[in-house]
Amino acid sequence: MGYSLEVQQRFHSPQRVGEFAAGTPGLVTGEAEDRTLNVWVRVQVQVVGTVIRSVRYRVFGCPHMLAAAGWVAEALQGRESHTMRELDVHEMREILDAPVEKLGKLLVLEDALQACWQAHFVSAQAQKGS
Amino acid sequence: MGYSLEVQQRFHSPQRVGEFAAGTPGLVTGEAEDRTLNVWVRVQVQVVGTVIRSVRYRVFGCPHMLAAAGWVAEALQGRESHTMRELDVHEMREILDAPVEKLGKLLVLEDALQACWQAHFVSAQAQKGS
Amino acid sequence: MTKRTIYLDYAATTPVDPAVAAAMRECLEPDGNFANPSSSHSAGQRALGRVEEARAQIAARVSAPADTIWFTSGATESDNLAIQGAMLAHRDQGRHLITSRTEHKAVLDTAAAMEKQGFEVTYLVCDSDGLIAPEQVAAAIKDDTTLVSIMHVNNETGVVQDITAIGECCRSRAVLLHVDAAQSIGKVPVPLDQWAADLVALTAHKVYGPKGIGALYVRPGTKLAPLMYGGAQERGVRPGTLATHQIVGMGQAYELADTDREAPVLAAMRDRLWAGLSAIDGVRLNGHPTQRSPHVLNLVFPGVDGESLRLGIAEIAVSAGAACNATAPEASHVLSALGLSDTLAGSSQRFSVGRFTEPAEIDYTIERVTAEVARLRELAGGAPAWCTN
Amino acid sequence: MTKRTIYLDYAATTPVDPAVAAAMRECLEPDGNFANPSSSHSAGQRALGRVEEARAQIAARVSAPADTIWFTSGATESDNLAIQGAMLAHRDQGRHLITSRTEHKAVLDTAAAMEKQGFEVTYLVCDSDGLIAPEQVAAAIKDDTTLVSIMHVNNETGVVQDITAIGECCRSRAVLLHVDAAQSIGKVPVPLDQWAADLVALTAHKVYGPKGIGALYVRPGTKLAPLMYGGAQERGVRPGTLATHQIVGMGQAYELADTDREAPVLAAMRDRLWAGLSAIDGVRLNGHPTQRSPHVLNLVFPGVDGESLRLGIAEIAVSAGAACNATAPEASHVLSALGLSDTLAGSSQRFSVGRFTEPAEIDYTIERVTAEVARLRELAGGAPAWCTN
Ligand SMILES: Cc1ncc(COP(=O)(O)O)c(C=O)c1O
Ligand SMILES: Cc1ncc(COP(=O)(O)O)c(C=O)c1O
Repeated sequence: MGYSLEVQQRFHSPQRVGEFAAGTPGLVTGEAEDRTLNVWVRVQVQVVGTVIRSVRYRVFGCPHMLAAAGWVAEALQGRESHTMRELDVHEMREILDAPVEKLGKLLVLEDALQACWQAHFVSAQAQKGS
Repeated sequence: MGYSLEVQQRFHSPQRVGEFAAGTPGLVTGEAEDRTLNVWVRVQVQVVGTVIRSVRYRVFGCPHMLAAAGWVAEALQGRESHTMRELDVHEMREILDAPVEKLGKLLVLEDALQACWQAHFVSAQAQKGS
Repeated sequence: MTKRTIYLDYAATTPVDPAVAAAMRECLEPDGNFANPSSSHSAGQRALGRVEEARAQIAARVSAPADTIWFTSGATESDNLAIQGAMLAHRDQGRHLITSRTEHKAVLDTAAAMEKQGFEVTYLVCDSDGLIAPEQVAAAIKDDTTLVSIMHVNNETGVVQDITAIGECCRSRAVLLHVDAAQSIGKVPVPLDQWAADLVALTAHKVYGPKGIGALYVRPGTKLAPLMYGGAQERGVRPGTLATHQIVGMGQAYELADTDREAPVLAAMRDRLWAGLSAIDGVRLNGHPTQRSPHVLNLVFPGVDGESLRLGIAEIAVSAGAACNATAPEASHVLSALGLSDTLAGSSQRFSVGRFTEPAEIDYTIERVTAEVARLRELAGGAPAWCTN
Repeated sequence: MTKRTIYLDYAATTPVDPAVAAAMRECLEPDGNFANPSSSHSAGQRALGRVEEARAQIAARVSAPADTIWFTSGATESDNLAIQGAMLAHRDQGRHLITSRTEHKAVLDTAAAMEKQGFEVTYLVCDSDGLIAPEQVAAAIKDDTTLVSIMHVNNETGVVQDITAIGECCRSRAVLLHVDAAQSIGKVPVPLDQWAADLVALTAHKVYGPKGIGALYVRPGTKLAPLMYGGAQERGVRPGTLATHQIVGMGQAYELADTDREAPVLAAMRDRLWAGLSAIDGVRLNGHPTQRSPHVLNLVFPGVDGESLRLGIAEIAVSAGAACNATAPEASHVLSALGLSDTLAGSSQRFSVGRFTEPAEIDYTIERVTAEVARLRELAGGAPAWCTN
């Protein structure tokens, strides 16, 4: 299988891997998996006000999945928080030049981000309420 | 197809080809053919007393057939006349190292010799009678 | 003249062109392109790249898209895959196959096997020049006809069928057409963009490529049942590890096979040979005098047994007809179809010229054949008329 | 360490041995042995001589008479010819086929095709070491069983089946036995004079011969229906122009493949690799620990996605399992049959060593795999338990 330079570079030199220190403010975590596709991902997003300050992740899966997680972590940084739920997996697949069979795996990443958004939304509501 | 040295030598340098001069004494001629096998042969045998003095032939056919005719012509020379009808085609096939598929063709040569014998027998009877 | 064999049997097989051998050699070296083209590692992907390059070279030579070319072990397999594959895949729609009496055994024996399996086969009969009229094809097509299989260049006589017209007959009746073009490449154009052909059998070893590799052109959408199973190679229709060196060799051979440049040279050699041999008493040409490939000259020498003539000129490699029939004693089915008697078929010789044929070889051949024909006729003096009819 | 690829995928295919390439080259030269072995002229007969010499070399390597070796385009075709050929030829006597779940796709897909044609197939299930007990074969044989098809050396795990005992079960019940021995030559002896096998599939490209050529051993008297028709080559069971250079290459490769000499060297390389990699936390061997071929080491690295590991060590050519499945996303059917979860099957790697493997390559591989496994596990820190089960 051929991998695009984008995938190779992100695979071999991943950025933003790991977790934030416990107690970091504005932190939301989303996790998703698909056992039949052998992928699992956990994403942590730090939101300050309405802006994503930084992202961390852990991932188990194929090179495209690893690269995708790194790409998303970089892409979200500095963006409005609602971009979390607006990930365009088709665009991402194009950027990574991933084969169409990989789409299912990339959707798991979308799920994790949706989970982050949900957590963020809940906590934002809670803050409003308090 | 591989040809034995015996066949190659007789094929390339045939001896005793042709006919005896008309009127040669003691001459008998036998002819045989098999159109389905693409062979024809004509043998002339000169018998003096009870001995074959010399043989001539013409032949149309495959290399084995050509070699066989030459071999027979040489083999009969100087033999008792009855050897004409005693050709052992199996022995000849072995000497020439011909494949078994060629046996049918060699039998045509036997036919021609039988015809010679018949002609010889008739003329010998006629001579006795006269 | 030198002692080495003069090779005038290019229709049986050709030597590998040095440029083809060089391309193959790269795959046969320890650090060469040896990996399995189906492997996902980079060595495998490099090998796959060479396979796809070769596929494109072959496709370009026959004016077809690259993804219509599927690799096989040769034209025999391609013919089998085309005929068995199409007949079996369409068995519920129709069970009638049309072919001709002058096809190669790879087609005829496959057709006979289909008959044994309950399919119906019509064998068209060519005229005395070896040609099938397109109208014969049209007339034979029935409602349940699935496939017509007609060869392009005949391997024994060199006669070229009018595939363009035959294709139109098939297309207008929505019948599939398979063409055995094993002899064509480099000799007669194979313009698949102009032919209404659905399946075309190709091989490498008749055009200075290696033996044991061929291809089947499959028009997109043509349904085929596979002959073999196992592995996803060639989209599952032809499994088995792809033989990179063989495929690279075929690609290179097809790239080199420039019909425009080579055909006139071959025709000149063939014509030189014919000009010389036509002086022999009674010699006749088998097959159509002009609608023919430039590389084959099939002649009958009445009154001369073919096997004896071949031994007489043993330093010149020629053949009776198809090489694969060399050990079979029967008369050529192709020459019989042209109306020759078994005797005359047995007195026929196929001379076929190629890229490495030299004028001096032709001249030597003329001299030797002329002499040997005379010698053998002399040996058979007084033979009955049937020997020459 | 150098930049060039380290090749540890000898089970997928091997480079051609220089001595094999040299033998082949002679047939690829303009004045070489290029003629059609079916031609009756002397050039053809010389080519035939080389073909027969190669047949004898191959036969000698497997302790069989030369006339039991029939050339094909590879083990895929041999498996197909054996299974389709035997089942179709005996269809009136029996319609039951026995095989196993860990066979190569060339056998499994052919078995599935036979099922579609109305034959009945029993798929034996191996134990967790990958072994089929001879008693399982005996128990599965029915009155209408025609053929048992069990492989010798498994291509993914290297596990070796007890063909001697399985053969006795078949022989005592008068059932035919086909053995896929594509991986065996040069690694594990194939003593056909001791096996009760009727059909055995062989290939050249797993043992430093060329790709695209193989053979089927056919015990005299075994009835087979051909897959293809046309021409009298290989006694009509496998038509098509014989590829002299390929056959000569296979012959030379088999001549060189001295198991007694090579197997211990391979085993030492494999053991060195296993000794180094067994230090990795949780690593496990797939397949029987001792009843195995010396050239294959199939390991599972729990918690490490196989595709990612392969990219991580991209300068080392290894494969997940069978090369022909490289583009298929499903888990290996062989590892599943051993009881591995899809996840663990996906975390498995096949390392296979060969004639040109050097200790330094093994050591580099150990270092790199160890580092990359650690890196990928770090990346997946906190992953749920199913990722490692
Ligand atoms: C017209 C024709 N078809 C098919 C074949 C078979 O080709 P191959 O030898 O590649 O199987 C040949 C030559 O052998 C041929 O001349
Ligand atoms: C066990 C086994 N059987 C069959 C085959 C198919 O062999 P070939 O590539 O020669 O068709 C292979 C390898 O590809 C194999 O490993």
